[in-house]
Amino acid sequence: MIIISRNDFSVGDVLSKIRTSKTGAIVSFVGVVRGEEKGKKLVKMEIEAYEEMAEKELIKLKDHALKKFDVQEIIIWHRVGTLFPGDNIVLIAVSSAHRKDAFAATQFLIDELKKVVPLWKKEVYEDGEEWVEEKK
Amino acid sequence: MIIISRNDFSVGDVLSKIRTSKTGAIVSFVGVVRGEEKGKKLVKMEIEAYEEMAEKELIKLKDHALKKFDVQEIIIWHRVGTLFPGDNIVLIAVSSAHRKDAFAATQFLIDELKKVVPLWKKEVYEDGEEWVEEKK
Amino acid sequence: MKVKIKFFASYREIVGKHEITMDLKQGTKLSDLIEDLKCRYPRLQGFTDPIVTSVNKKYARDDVILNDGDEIALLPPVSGG
Amino acid sequence: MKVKIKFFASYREIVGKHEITMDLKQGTKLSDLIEDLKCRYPRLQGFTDPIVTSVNKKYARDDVILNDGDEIALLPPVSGG
Repeated sequence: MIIISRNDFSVGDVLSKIRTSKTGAIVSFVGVVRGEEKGKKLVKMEIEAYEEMAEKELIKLKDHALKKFDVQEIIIWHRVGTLFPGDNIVLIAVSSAHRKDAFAATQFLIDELKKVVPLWKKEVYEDGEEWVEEKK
Repeated sequence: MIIISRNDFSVGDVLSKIRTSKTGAIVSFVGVVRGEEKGKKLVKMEIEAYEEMAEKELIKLKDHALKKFDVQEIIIWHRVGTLFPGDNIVLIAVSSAHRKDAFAATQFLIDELKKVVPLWKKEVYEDGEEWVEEKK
Repeated sequence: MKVKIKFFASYREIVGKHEITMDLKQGTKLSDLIEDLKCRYPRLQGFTDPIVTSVNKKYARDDVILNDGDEIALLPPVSGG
Repeated sequence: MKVKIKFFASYREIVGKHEITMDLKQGTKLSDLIEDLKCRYPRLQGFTDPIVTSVNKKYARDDVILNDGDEIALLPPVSGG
């Protein structure tokens, strides 16, 4: 399941959806808006997406991970719009028979998402704003 | 927070407890009773603990992880008693500013838990039962 | 032929629009279009070089030849997650 | 002096009890007690060698000298998580 939405997710609900009869491990990653960046207090974050392309790229990523790792189900939920400190940004959840596969796939997915999916975060401070650039 | 209990956990509730104002990443691991082991259908699982010692060992583990990794909060919830396929066994959740630390700490905690905490799982099949031994 | 060009994030702010339409000669390469856009919107220059683009929602190479109805997008360095 | 001995999981099943109390001579080492238990419950032998134990809820070395009131536990290979 791939979702790009203004809406927040419930981690509990999402995790219940990726359980199969052979699931032994579920790993999840939640990205959260930090209240502080480089010592400055964050007012809010704006997330912009090229939605149709981001969805395609996320589906490609998911399919890649399903081939590369011995995992069962993958859910990626990325929020867009205006978020505030403490808000959820993204959820990646992976089920597998054995834990190593779910850990490896979850890390792969968030690393790749940050490199290839057309999503952009702008940090808004009291005294200015800035588009985030991932360190390469 | 360290909990050893017959009761199930709500992942959503637990994750909401480990958020701090500087949290940017939350990683969680859920261990689940597999419906099948080595091709045999599992009827149920019995989990036994040396509870007072397991609690001490889990607290030590948590303190060790808080020193070893740059993480903020850690929750470990391990269930005991009779569980059935699909039931949750254990939840480990870690918050951090940056994701690499939470991933590393979560993996460390589950790996160590399986080595040192006095907990035992018995798998019950239709035609017999077996105490689980972790591969070394 | 007509193409649609989308701008996102910092590029959208530079251009001041989310989307424009342009008339191009048959056989125009993506790289020609990008050069043209850099002339129109000089602040696109020197930002990230080369500018990453997509054609019809797929990452594209600069030497691709554009077709009527293509949807091109200029993509600043992504930062999701 | 009196000590309490707890058995868990497969050891509990072998012994048929979760806990026993034993009277020991002053100066008894943990290793002496373990040998004694292996005689009483031969199926404890050859299971895992050496048997992992705790004294007062901490993992213990075989050469530790026991004290009155100690709580010893015999711990099969753990398998939580």
